[in-house]
Amino acid sequence: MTMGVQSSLLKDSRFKAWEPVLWLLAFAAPALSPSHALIINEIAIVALFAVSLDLILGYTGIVSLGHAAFFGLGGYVAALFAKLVMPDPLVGLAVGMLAATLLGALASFTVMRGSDLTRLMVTLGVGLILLELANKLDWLTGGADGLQGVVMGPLLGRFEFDLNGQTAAYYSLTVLLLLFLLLRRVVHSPFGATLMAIRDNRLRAMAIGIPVNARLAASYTLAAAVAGAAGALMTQTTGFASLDLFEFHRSADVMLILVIGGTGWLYGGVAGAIVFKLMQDAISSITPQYWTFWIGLFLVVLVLVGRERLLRPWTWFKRPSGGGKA
Amino acid sequence: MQKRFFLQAVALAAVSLTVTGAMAQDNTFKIGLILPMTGQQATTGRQIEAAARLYMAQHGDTVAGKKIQLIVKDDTSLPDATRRLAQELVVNDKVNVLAGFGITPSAMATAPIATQSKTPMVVMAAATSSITQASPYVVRTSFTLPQASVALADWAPKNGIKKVVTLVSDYGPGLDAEKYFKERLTFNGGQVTESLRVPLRGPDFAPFLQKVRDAKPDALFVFVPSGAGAAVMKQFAERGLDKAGIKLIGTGDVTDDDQLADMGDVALGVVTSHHYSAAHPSALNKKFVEEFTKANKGLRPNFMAVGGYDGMRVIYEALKISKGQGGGDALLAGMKGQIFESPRGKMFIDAQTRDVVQDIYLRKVEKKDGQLYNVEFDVIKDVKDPGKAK
Amino acid sequence: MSTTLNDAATVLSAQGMVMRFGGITATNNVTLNIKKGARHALIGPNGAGKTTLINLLTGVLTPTEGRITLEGEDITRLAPNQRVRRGMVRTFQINQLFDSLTPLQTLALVVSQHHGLGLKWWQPLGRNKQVAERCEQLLAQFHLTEVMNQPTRVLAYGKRRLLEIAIALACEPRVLLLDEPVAGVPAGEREELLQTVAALPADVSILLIEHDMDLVFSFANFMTVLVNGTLLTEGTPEQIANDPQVKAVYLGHGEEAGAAGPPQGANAPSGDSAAHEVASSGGKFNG
Amino acid sequence: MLTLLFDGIAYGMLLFILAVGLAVTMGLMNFINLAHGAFAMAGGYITVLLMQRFGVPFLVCLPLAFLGSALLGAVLERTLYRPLYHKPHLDQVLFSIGLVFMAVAGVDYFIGSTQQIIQLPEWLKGRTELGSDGWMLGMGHYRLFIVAVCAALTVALQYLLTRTRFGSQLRASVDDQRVAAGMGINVNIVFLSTFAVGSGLAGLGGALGAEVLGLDPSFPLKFMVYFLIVVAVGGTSSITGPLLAALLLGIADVAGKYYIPKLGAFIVYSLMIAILIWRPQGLFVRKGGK
Repeated sequence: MTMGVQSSLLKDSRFKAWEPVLWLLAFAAPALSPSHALIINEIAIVALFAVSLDLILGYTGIVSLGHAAFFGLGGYVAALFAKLVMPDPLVGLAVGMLAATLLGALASFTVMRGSDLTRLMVTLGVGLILLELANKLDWLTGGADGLQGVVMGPLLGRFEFDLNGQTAAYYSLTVLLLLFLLLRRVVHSPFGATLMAIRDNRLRAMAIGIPVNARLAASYTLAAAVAGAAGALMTQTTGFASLDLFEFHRSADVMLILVIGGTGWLYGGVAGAIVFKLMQDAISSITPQYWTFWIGLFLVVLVLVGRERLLRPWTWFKRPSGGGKA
Repeated sequence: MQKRFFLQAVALAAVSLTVTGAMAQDNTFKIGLILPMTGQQATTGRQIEAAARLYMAQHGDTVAGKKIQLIVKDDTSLPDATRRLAQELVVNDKVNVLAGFGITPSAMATAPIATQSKTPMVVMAAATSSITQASPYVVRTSFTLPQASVALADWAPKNGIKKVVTLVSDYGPGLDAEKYFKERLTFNGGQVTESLRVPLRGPDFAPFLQKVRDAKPDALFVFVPSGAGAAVMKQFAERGLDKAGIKLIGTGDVTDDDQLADMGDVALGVVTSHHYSAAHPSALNKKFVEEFTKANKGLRPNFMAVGGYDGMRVIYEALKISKGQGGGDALLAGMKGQIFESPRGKMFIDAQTRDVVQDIYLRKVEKKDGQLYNVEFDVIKDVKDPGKAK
Repeated sequence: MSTTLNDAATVLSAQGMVMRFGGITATNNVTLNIKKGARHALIGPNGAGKTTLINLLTGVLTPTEGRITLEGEDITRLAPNQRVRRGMVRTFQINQLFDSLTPLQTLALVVSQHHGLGLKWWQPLGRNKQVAERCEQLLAQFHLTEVMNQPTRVLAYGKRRLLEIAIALACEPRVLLLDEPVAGVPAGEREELLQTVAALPADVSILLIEHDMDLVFSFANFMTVLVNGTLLTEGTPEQIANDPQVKAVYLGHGEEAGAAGPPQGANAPSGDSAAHEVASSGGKFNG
Repeated sequence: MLTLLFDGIAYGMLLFILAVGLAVTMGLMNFINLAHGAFAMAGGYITVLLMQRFGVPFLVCLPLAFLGSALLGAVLERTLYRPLYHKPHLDQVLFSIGLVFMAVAGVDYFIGSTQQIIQLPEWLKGRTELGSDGWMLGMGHYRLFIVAVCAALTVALQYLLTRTRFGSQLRASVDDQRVAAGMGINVNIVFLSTFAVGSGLAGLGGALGAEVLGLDPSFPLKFMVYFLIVVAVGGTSSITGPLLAALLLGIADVAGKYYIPKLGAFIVYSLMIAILIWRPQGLFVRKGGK
């Protein structure tokens, strides 16, 4: 019966049948519909960003409105690296991630104390300060005009970043997949379990010997690294970096996206990114002026009706099934 | 449950992938107009789109046997969005021209696409001098801040304004304005005693204006993106800077026609330099203003609108010249060197710099039949963008 | 870290504990020594400051005055998790569980953490054989096997209570502090629960806080009586049972003992509830 | 010098009126209402429209702005907000952001995206100056007006909270809803009225602020951050907390811009972070408060 226990423990970490299907679909998409390579690229990047937020928000229970800080730093560093040092994307990616990791480690001390609101504001403040910093260092970052003259070299020395965005899409998708698998492994490991323990009940987590602050720092730093990767992908595939990488609304959007998809479930970030971006793209091409209204309406309905029931209309007029998994 | 939700999402994705597939017909000529239609720069987008549509209404939508199709996209003034949209327009919709571009970063981010795809890119708003250097395919029909500010720096000393404090928004155009105004003013024997930069999203001008008041210059030179102008002038008056004998001068953005009407008497007498005023006395402009206002429930066209209007003109004419043959380069060639009368007055596209050369007017805010207008009282002919000189 | 003057058999020793919340003194110069392998009970009327004392021992609170040593090492300023690593584990009067995890996951994570696997991120939870076996054993021991895959939040109170204890034992404590372990547990299961606890290896020292006198007397071999935050008396169950003072101040409150179980609703999933406990035990105190 | 202080206070007072509603709703209902700015915007537009389209005098508009947004708040509380009190915070955030988006686009659609400008009555336009240059105190009449109004409101609020029956009910509900309900307080009514008053104040703030802060559809998003700063630094357990926080923010902002304009927004944000790390529960919170 040990197998019983062990297998049901390992059940979660095992791959479900639909997962490979999904990824195959994702990787087929740019080829099947080349005209959407660009939006697919953007979705992949946003998804990665959202997934990184899920690690701290969904699994560790840290609310953050400043996640763009890492996104932006990773982006700027990668772009500057390409401009000033060498144009190789992968090295740039690594450097961008490294920078974000360091910042994350540093910033992790700010999220150890206080209520949700406090954390919300502190993280937000960190993001805004970096924004100001990038603005003031215009000799380096190009200030509010953005950083020009970023020319990326070919990927692996072979694939140029083409106008159709094929290379970009596959680049981003691959990085997304790799980091996703990494995080997937992390959250199903004992380490991941201790994070969830902290999320659920800090007091008890401490009472069973989990060094809470160290764990918080670890997960925050890891999330920062991944967010940095997303930022790096963004600037590398657009060949441009500007202040809005740090903007408050980036952090807000990514949180929306994550919550739409559902937190504490890495695929939530991916789902949210797909739904949100495609919806925005579709609606805003119909009504470029007022698309925000419809997005807003969607969010309101989503919450009022509840995530699950929204997808099962026949349940709308029965009793609420009590809240989304947020 | 989340699994189900997720599969739904994927399904949705698949669907919309197939739905929004763009197909290009041959005899259409597509203009991809990328503008900030939402967020803080929204007015820019509205004015330009309206003007573009007006031009098409006035001049028909068939040129050189081609049907003109306008594709408007909202970039929410996010550079990466601008770039992606441009890329999609080029790759998927096969647009012949990219146009619009509300803010400098957006234009800068998109320039490489224009170069890569050899698609002419008509900048109708963004006003930082360096944009036209970002790509050989950029053509500008708006203006550059050096143009406007230099003209003012020429006028000021002649009118007893020697000591000036500058107050600009802390971003590309602002810094341009500050730099060139200062240079020219010192060259003309004036002096800038202090240069203040206000954060783009700094809601309250009070402390800066207080600083100005304590500095007691002859005049305050202001550049802020249109919209913030009103606030500056009100607080300028409220703080009693006018009573303290300080003049308010600036580029035309401050007394933006779009809002001038609502600004009230605080705006009276403010001297600005700009390339366009809705009050420009010419038959063409009267017609333009009239029909624009009619078509947009009373909205008064501002310099953004005229930029869009002339941008369309440049595109139309270039299409005529190239007879719709030979892609982007032919079109670009057709755009270079165009000389014509715009609602703003005479203007032409410098063949070398691809930047606009135009008359810059000095205007004073006055009441004309009950409404406030920038009334032109002096003009400096054929101002090139000083930014290109160096 | 000097070893205490007390004889070596003392495992956990708290000297001159004082804890003040603003005006009120919840714990007033209490000294408590727990011998190796002791079955030590801490009793006293509601609001006597029992939970406060536990919170002091486990490091949820740091004492205003006093010194705590565990096996001779001064732990007065150590963080709770560090004390746990040194073998001192506690349970909570109000369940403190991981609501979104299943009992199995909960125990697996506790055991892994205890086996020093807490930082392992590359292999799945439960891949380690010993962990899985230990979990299975604990589940069986606490009758949680049939509900092991249900999220904790949906479990019946009795099961939640069992899990509360199971978590503590999963840490293989050398000193175990039980804060009203059977509070709210159906009468039938109480005995059994305590037997499981009592059946722990003889060298495990246990401090039990309990209202139910029958349980206490059947369980403890040494007792400390706390009243109004001060130590009233100590001794063997016999001595306590016959102590007139105790009868006077304590047995008056005896009736309410059984009803000490908190309602299920009171299960705050956040850390606040500890603060609540503290505040209440401090607050009731002068009221 | 003094002038700066004065401007800072005026600015802070304004922020306080705008944000206090948010503080109370967060403290009382534990509801993160990011749409708070939308109510402020509503007040602002009510005023602008009344003045521009119907020539209603400014002073009359202010109370109308209050009532208008209060009513709006009440309706929304009853219909949309109430069901969400027990939903997770993140859903609340999602929901209120959605409301903001709708409000922004809606205003844009019906009124347009241009900056709205208010024509103040003459007697509010002037400026009074006291003292000599070193210690000169220059007060714009309008800012003076703002300070006066806000001060009055603050006193009124304080009275409402500390002296009236409603106030005690409110405080009881903030401290512990269950107990309050047990004491026979109709928590729903308390919530409803509090929410309405909070929204109303925001609306009034929006009306007063349109002149100073500007008014366009992006208002709720632009100032959300400032509101949150006020609430986070001030704490949600009292109204004096947010008041002091707002004043601090206002003065720091103004002084910072005047003396070290180069540093821009650094001051405010760094200050906030420092404070929040030092006092995670907010600067002016009694120990053990929320």
